[in-house]
Amino acid sequence: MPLLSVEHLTTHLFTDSGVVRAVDGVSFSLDRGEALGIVGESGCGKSMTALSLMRLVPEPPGRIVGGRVLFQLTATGGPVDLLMLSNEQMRKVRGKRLAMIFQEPMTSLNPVFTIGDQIAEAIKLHEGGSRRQVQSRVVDMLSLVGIPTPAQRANDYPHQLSGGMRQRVMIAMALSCRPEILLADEPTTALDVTIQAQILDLLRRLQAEFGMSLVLVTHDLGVVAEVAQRVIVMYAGKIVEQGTVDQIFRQPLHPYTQGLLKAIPPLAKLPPGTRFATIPGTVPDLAHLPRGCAFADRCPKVRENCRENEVPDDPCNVGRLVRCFYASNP
Amino acid sequence: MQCGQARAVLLCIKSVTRDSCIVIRKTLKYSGDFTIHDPRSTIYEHMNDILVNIEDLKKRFPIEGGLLGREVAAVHAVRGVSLSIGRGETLGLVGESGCGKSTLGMLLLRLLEPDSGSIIFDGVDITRMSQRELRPLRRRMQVVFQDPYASLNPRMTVGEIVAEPLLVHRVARREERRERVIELIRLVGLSEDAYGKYPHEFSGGQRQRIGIARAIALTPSIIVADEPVSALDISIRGEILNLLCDLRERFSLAYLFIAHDLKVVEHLSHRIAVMYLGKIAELFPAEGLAAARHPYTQALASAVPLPDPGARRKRMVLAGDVPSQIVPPAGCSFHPRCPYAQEICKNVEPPLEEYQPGFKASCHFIAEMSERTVSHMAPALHDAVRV
Amino acid sequence: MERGSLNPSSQKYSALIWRQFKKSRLAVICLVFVAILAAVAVAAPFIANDRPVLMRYNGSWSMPVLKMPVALRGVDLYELMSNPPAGTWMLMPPIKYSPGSYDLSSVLAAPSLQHPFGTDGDGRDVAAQLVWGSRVSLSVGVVAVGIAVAIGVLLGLIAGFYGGWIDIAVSRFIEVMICFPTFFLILAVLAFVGPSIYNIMIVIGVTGWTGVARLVRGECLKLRRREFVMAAAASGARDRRVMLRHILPNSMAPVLVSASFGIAGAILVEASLSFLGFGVPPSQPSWGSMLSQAQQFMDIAWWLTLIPGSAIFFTITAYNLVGEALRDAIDPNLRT
Amino acid sequence: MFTYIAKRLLLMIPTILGIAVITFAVVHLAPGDPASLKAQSASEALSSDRMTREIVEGTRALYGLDKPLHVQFAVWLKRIVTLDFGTSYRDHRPVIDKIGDALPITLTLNILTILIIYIVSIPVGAYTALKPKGFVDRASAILFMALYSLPSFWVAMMLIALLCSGDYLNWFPIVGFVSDGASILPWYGWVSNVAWHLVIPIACLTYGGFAFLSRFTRASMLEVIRQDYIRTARAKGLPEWRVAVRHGLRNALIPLLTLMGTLLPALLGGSVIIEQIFSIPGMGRLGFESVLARDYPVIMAIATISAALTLVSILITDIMYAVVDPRITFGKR
Amino acid sequence: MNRLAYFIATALFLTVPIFTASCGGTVTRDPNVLATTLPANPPTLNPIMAADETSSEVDGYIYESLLKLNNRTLEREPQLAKDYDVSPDHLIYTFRLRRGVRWHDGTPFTADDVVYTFEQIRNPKVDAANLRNYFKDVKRIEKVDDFTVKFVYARPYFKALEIISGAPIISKHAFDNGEDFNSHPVGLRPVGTGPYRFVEWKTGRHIILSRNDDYWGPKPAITGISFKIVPDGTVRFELLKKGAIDMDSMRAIQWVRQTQGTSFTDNFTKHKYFVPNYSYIGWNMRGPYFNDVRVRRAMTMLVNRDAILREILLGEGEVVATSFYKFGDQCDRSIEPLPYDPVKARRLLEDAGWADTDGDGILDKDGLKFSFTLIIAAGSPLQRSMALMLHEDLAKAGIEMEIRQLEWATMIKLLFERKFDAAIMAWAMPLQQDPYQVWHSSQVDEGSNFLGFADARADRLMEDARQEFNKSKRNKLYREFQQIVHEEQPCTFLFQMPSLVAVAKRFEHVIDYRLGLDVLEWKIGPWPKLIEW
Repeated sequence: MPLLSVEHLTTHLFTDSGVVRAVDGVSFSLDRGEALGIVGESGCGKSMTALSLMRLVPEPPGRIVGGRVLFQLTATGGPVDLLMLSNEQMRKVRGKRLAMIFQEPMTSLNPVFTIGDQIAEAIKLHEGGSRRQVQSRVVDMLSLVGIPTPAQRANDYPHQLSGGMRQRVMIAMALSCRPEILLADEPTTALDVTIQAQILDLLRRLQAEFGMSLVLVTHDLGVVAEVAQRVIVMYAGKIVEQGTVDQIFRQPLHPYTQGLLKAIPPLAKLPPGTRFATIPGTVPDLAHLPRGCAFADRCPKVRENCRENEVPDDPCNVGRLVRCFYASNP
Repeated sequence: MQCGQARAVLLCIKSVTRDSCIVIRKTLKYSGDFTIHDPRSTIYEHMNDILVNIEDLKKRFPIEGGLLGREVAAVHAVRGVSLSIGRGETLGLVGESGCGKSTLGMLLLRLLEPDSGSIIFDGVDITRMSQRELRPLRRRMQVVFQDPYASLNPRMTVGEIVAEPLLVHRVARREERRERVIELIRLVGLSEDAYGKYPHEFSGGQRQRIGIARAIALTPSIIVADEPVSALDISIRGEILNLLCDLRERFSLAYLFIAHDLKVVEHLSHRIAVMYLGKIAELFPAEGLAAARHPYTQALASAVPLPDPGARRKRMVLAGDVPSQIVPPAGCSFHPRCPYAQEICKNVEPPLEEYQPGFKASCHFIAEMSERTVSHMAPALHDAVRV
Repeated sequence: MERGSLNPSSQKYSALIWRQFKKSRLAVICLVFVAILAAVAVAAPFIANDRPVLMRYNGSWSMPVLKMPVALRGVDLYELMSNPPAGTWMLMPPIKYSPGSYDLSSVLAAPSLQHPFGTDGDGRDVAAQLVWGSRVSLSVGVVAVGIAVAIGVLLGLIAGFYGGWIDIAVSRFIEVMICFPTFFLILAVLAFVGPSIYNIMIVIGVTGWTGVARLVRGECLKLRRREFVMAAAASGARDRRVMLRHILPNSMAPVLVSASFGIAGAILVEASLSFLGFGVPPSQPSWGSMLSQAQQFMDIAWWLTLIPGSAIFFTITAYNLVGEALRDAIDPNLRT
Repeated sequence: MFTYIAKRLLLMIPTILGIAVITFAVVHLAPGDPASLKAQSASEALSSDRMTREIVEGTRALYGLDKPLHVQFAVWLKRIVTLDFGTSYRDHRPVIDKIGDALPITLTLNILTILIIYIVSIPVGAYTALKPKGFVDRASAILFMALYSLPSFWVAMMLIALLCSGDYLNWFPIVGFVSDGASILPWYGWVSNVAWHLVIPIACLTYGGFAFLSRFTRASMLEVIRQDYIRTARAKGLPEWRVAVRHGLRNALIPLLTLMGTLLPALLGGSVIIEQIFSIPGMGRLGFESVLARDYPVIMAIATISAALTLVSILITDIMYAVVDPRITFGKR
Repeated sequence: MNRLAYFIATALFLTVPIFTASCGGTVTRDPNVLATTLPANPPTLNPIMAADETSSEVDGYIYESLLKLNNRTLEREPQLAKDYDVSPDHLIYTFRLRRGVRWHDGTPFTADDVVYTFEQIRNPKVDAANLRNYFKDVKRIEKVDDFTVKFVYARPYFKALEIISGAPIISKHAFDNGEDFNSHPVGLRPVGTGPYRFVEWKTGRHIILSRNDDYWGPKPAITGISFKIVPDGTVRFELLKKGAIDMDSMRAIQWVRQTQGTSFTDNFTKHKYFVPNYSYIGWNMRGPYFNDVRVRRAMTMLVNRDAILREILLGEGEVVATSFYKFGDQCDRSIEPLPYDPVKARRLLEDAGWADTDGDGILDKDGLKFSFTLIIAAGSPLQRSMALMLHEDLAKAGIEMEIRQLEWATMIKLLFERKFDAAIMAWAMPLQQDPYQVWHSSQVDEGSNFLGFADARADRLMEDARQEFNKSKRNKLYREFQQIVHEEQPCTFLFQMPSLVAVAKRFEHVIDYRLGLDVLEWKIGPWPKLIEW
């Protein structure tokens, strides 16, 4: 039984220019200890999916309008639908069982409290304990995420830390109650490439150490390839392809996945005169999606059928989710 | 994607005189089965054909304090950079945030005032020119910015934005101007009806095209492209890079291509300069990335996560953060993070020296680096490019 | 999310703001009210006057409201009006009194058909004064704020754009102005230069620019480093052009909001000044002076207090609500 | 820190000087001077004889008004350095005494007013930011905006007529700060007597402030609420009120601090109209009377003292800013 | 409106609950104390320096002068002086002082105090320009003995006695201690000889006096007087109505229309008296508009004084035709004011050469448009009404008039500099008036003759009258003078205004004298039903 299974999660943004279907019937599951990557370009709904799991969709304009998020809260007994929990109950899950880190470590920490305070807040809330106990937990967490001289650093304010350090603090805060699932929303995007490597290493290490499940939301296929075991590719609010890392990177079946992979410049000088591979066109307006496949306008393999009919999960019977009538190897 | 690998590619760059000309000759050593043959993109046979020459440029941003508002500290953004860009050449400038690469670009355009050093643009010293004197020269140097949202005036139509440089320099009459603007809009791959629309009606990639159209409106000699694709989605990135390549050929443009992503720069540039804390750490021909020896260049290259699950290589992960720009480390500024740092690195600043024809680096141990690191990095890189 | 894709149908920025603005029905009503008020102020001579708007006398047509016709020279118009000879035809304005015309036989008359808003202590028609008073109140508001905005925009722009010692000087000047208790300063200056409508406008304007200047300076500092401004500089645009074409239009929206509140504030200041006896000359009726005069009749003539009081209240509310809605409309945080 | 404060104090000098110059210019370049006013205010009642220029000149000399302007200014400046603000032309009392009488009254009134405004506006502003476009938001916006638009003198007149005059209701006293002879009351009686006198004036001073401050708080709170760290706080599982108060309001109130600094001039200037109507002998009335009487030393002193105090208060708020917001340090400003 | 106000009131109560719990703080008033108001905080209570009415009103209870005016006969009678002699040449005045008078601080009153007082008045270092002005002709003041003082005049003047005997006498003992006279603390807590002594002055709030139980004369029944300082006239009236004060003056409209109800008449008696005063519209005779007597007469005929008196002043006042107190013996009551006659006025203007030649609706003459500015003082509703009506009436006659409402200091300045066309002004005056200051041609350039009235015959009449000590002869000269002024119409005389005062009914023996009420002789009756807050 999976730790978390998401069924037809649907989140809409109600804006002036119409209803934006940010997350449009997304289903997937996550096993204990598994690392799942969600990739896609900006606006594909990947972050909104993560926020929906936490029930942190900014409201207004957003609202979760349907679906289920089944979380195996207790070892025995059935899973619980997080969307049906009361706010009070959901708060006890957040931070304790299901934690999240965000893209911008610069702004994700409250500037007026010390980082020690901010980590301690979560520990006190979910686990209680004396001041001293909490404090030592804070120091432990900080040293766990590789912050030198953690006892002193705990008294620092966020602005006194570098970006990489802040992201470490965010991770320490998220892991302070040993959650079963960590949602990481673009955890390295705002960081420099050398720092990014540090954080990815850290995340990998801690995931193994804590035995927790990880949902890694990113637009960087490289990051996914390094960290995740299973990958979900999203486009226009829908999952277009799902599979193991090897499947996605070595055998992409959806034309969009294929295009994405091609568009990444490899780390080697291309022969001069080589054109960069691109996916023509732009992402469709999520408030006014065309009928049929959302990728149709940009797809090199598009046919009449694509524009007419809604694409089911696995129309080609390839054994995994590939939302394309004409899924095939490139 | 083309198959084949470039192994060690060497160019010989020989300095002739100090500030005027550099003769670059092609002395390629082949390895493996692949040969590079493209005269336009790799070989410069230009005597006196340097467009921009920067000599020992410095810029710091003072931090004022104390009783009388004296300068108590300064952010040393650019700490003595010498570079040259040839006509039609693309120089890639890479480094992490805060390394001074954008500042260098702005200095070159004289959008910031340098503290010392000189900028020679097409034989003319523009370092101390007044903005008024500079104005005619502005036609020949343009800029493309990173953020396609911030770089276009939201209150102007696309037509007005693209026409702005023409208007400022009184290049053409009203009707002519309109025609030229439409031509430019078409040239960057937008449809004609973009003319009367406002920037917010376009996607990021399209806006970047508008920015490029504005930059080429006066057919400049050089464009400083400050991270032009960093804010774009992967699927669109290629289009903009392709466009930049096309325009380069069409107008024989030179680029100072600033980026934080080695992968992006590598393909577009003729030469690459790696900056660290306001200085050039290494300068090498784009083909020679794999042969670049400076530990920082290598770390940068190896830190990039690769979209290949098989390539879980042993990376050279740098410890620590980028040091403060206010008090840069003494000696080699990279020494606190350098895995090979010795005592000397802490005290003596290494000069930027040619260690191989066409390769310059600022490292005391650049000679040893070849054995020590390239050997252990090579297999990883090897894997990496096997797509 | 691609911001462009969110608003595919939108056009100009101003159109965008208007679309946001329109969402508040109350604000639209207020805007209409302000427009009507402006129309009333402009058309005051045609609405409340003791002369005919149009008349035919001795076979010739004329508009005595604008200019006394030559034909009527030496003729007692008032006599003529009460006893029109044959062949004379005239069209009177809706309110048949000019704000100054008094009638000692109907002092402090309560509202009636003849005087819909009653008369004041000198037997003048309150409705006529109200209509003409809108001229003073509105023009003081608009002109004073115009002056304030002009000074504020100019200084703010220069300070924000050039920085350095110019900024220091301007900032210090702003600080000096801020340190004055404004109303006291206005009062002092008016006491010394004498209150005329122009002086009041100028004084309110000259003391009221600091907010705009700080706003524009702040925006300018922000925008100066924005890439499109740098792009303009990079293409060789002169400072003036960069300031006026690129920075100013982008910092005008908050200025507009502040202007809207400023007009409301200036109307209030004018009323307060009138109340203290520092208002516009008595021959120009203003709402503030009406109210100030009403004070002595407060418990015997309620209409004298209520009517100009309500006029001030509704006008200020309208401007404030317009400002508020405008602020909401340009606030990207609130845009959904 | 100390160098920062010292530097700021030094920087105040040109500002205060600027204020002094402007006030001096306004006061002295204007028509009407205290000497001829004084000479003329003699009613004919006592006797009548010719009013000669010598007497006016004598009075001018007495006041030091016969010297050239720049000399007068220098003399004034020299005295100011020793904190001597001179004596009033009108009654020859030391100016500092007159201000000393008026300032506490104005401050009591205005500090109470500001307290009430803050106490009402901040919760309302914060609440409306958490529930934007809700009923409370719309209702408070319209109500406060309407209150903001009511001219205070009009409201004062109405309240007097309705609540104080005895024609309708006779709940409150009309004038003053405290009843005559209230000093015989026990302290609590005295306090409640003062409070009871101040209800209506403070009501008139207060109601207009709600709109501005609640909207300001709301905007500030809205800005804070959409910050990433609020999301972080929620992600930690904090209760919503804790997110709002501890993480939201704390940050949202920082800009309100700066506002405090700029409120002071209004506070020191007092409210001319309210003080005039309710016969409260505060700074507003003192200033107004001084202007009418061309009492130059008092006008100059009010301007400079309030400027100096304002500058100090701005400095204090800036320092408080740094206390509340750890991002700001003085070493690097 | 009421609903809104009630709503606001209710809201206030809900939001400010602490104030509602304020029951313990009421103060009951002492029925033996008279509570009244002052319209402004007096600048000082030093009677030498005091230049405004608020000071003199308070000082009147504290300080005394050598002689005082009898309420009924309006003749001078002894106060601090027991009696006095005047030399036959009217140059030497000798006063014998009352013995046994003590200052409020207990020290005895002597001739030194009198001499000191007049020395201070004449001292140029003392800020008493207004008073000093009247003592220019005093040659010297001598102390004959401890209780005799002699004043020597340089030239005879019929008002000399009035001037000397009317000045308030201050205590040398209290003042002469080396401190600066102008800023002397006794100026703020006065020490006098009068029936009331100073108790407390809270700046801008109130002044409290209490009965001087050591007073040399008959002691008043009222044990104290408290003056509330209330600048706003409407508020003063509200205070009166609710019984917070016992006595106050009011405007005509309040007098006639707002004090009708029984709630008022049950608690107050109304008193009306005329102190000498007159208001006028002065025409600047130097300017191009009003140098012609026909124009000035026309102006007067355009002002409908009777109607204004009837409708706006509700009949409370008198139309005057001269500058003299209408109920005094100087006034020539036979002079009829010029009638309101716009038609005749227009004819007069036409005669004077003013005609609308260019058809713009405004009269002109020799290319000059008849367009002038009237200045009035801020704060007087009546002047404002008058000005506005004049504005309207003149417009109908083809004259453009701009109104400038000026604050008093500015207005004075303009008058002094003669930079005005026309002004509405009012003079308060003594019972025996000397028109020299206002009408003599020597005062045209620098004195109070703002209008520039210069008439040789009138000059001579005024000069003669000053030295004429025979009242009936003097009055004859003044009658002749009044005729000249009437002919010339340098100004349009308007009204003499009454003082309209309400007094709480618990005070008895309140007698209306011609020049006012005398608080000192009032008695106290039962407490009325009003409550004081």
